[in-house]
Amino acid sequence: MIKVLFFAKLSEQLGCRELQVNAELVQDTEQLFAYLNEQNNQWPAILKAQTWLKAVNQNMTADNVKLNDGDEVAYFPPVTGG
Amino acid sequence: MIKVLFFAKLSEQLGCRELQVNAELVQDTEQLFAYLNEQNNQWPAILKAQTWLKAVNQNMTADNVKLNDGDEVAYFPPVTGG
Amino acid sequence: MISVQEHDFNQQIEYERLKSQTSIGAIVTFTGLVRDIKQGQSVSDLSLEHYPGMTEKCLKDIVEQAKQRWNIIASTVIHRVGHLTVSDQIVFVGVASQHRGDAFAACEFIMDYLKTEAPFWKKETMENGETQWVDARETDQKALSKWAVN
Amino acid sequence: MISVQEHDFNQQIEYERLKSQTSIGAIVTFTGLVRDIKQGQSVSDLSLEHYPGMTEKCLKDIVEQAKQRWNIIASTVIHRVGHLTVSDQIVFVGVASQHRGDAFAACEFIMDYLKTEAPFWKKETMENGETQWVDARETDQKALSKWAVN
Repeated sequence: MIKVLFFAKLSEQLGCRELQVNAELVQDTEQLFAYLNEQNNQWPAILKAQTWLKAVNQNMTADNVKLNDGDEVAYFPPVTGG
Repeated sequence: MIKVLFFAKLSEQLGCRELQVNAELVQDTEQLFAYLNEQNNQWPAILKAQTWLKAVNQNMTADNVKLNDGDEVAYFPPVTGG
Repeated sequence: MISVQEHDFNQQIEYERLKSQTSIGAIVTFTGLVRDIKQGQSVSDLSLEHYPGMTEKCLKDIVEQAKQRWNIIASTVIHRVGHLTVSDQIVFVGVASQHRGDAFAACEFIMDYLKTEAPFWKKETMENGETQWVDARETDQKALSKWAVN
Repeated sequence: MISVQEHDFNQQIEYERLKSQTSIGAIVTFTGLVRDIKQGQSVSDLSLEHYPGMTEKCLKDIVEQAKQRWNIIASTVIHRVGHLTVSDQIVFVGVASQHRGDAFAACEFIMDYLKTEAPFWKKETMENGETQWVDARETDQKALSKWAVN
């Protein structure tokens, strides 16, 4: 399974903090993002409303990353700590 | 009178912290410096050994400044606080 | 020392911790506080969400980068999460070095990267009761440019 | 607040003093300490001479310049004089602002100018009992260049 996490405003808008995706359904983060868009008819508008940041296994990346069983992918807005 | 002050290493080397100079004897800081060189036969070597900083009425300046009765002129090494 | 915590921190304790070696000549600390006004509106409360696990890893990476660029004897990063109110302390970054140049640069570098890379998100409650997620500031992105290596 | 004093200062008290307004979002502090080693020699003691009157005036001028360049809500400069020993606190500069960029820049600016313009002189006593006046560092002069206004 691939663990998918959402944070902050994105998590509130989607109404979801975490979900599991079968690793056989998605080869990489591009396919994962397409898969997420199909999970709920409200989600495409939210997911495309702005550029969300992405971290794969807790490393931020803008690339399309190959995914393996057990990976963790997180989506979130630009950070605002400090 | 013009009040002349020496600080730190310069004061130690000259063996003098403060002296008063008759304002009628010196028109400006250039003349004051020449006057100081004549006060003690050890002083010229010390006063010319390095470039000392100068403050007139507590403002650092590299210029030749006109002097008036009551002015305060200080000579000292580069500062090393902080 | 790196800590992500709900409870408050104490300036003096963190300062003393940084100061515990005799070769230290300079200590620079940064403390971030909850401001009462943001974009003209009165803030009453703040809640801070983060990404447990990634947060600590990210802060560690930023400190590691700072250590590679500057001579650092000791450093501390503390970031609070959870519920905060006006004037509360949010973040502490302290750096101890032999010379001040290293301490200033490393401390500001850590803050600039924390602001744009560490996964924390602020949600403000206004005095009228409305809540809103804080938007990222463009100036925080710009602040990174001064650390570019030619 | 500007103070030239023989007695020690307390980080927490100075920090709390800077923190006393709700519009403050960032506090940067610098503390300078007596290091145990200077150019390879062990330092045991330090004495600090200054130019009473000019010192205070000079520090006030430097803070004034900083206030003209950056948005400063509160600032503190404390410099000790007299007899000090290893690890003793020498100088404290603290700046409180709305945003961190101002606080970092103003604090470092004040220190860089203090280092080259404020009339303080250090004399070190080495562990072997020899005393020597500390020489000015070229790097302190160079540090000023980053504040040049184009």
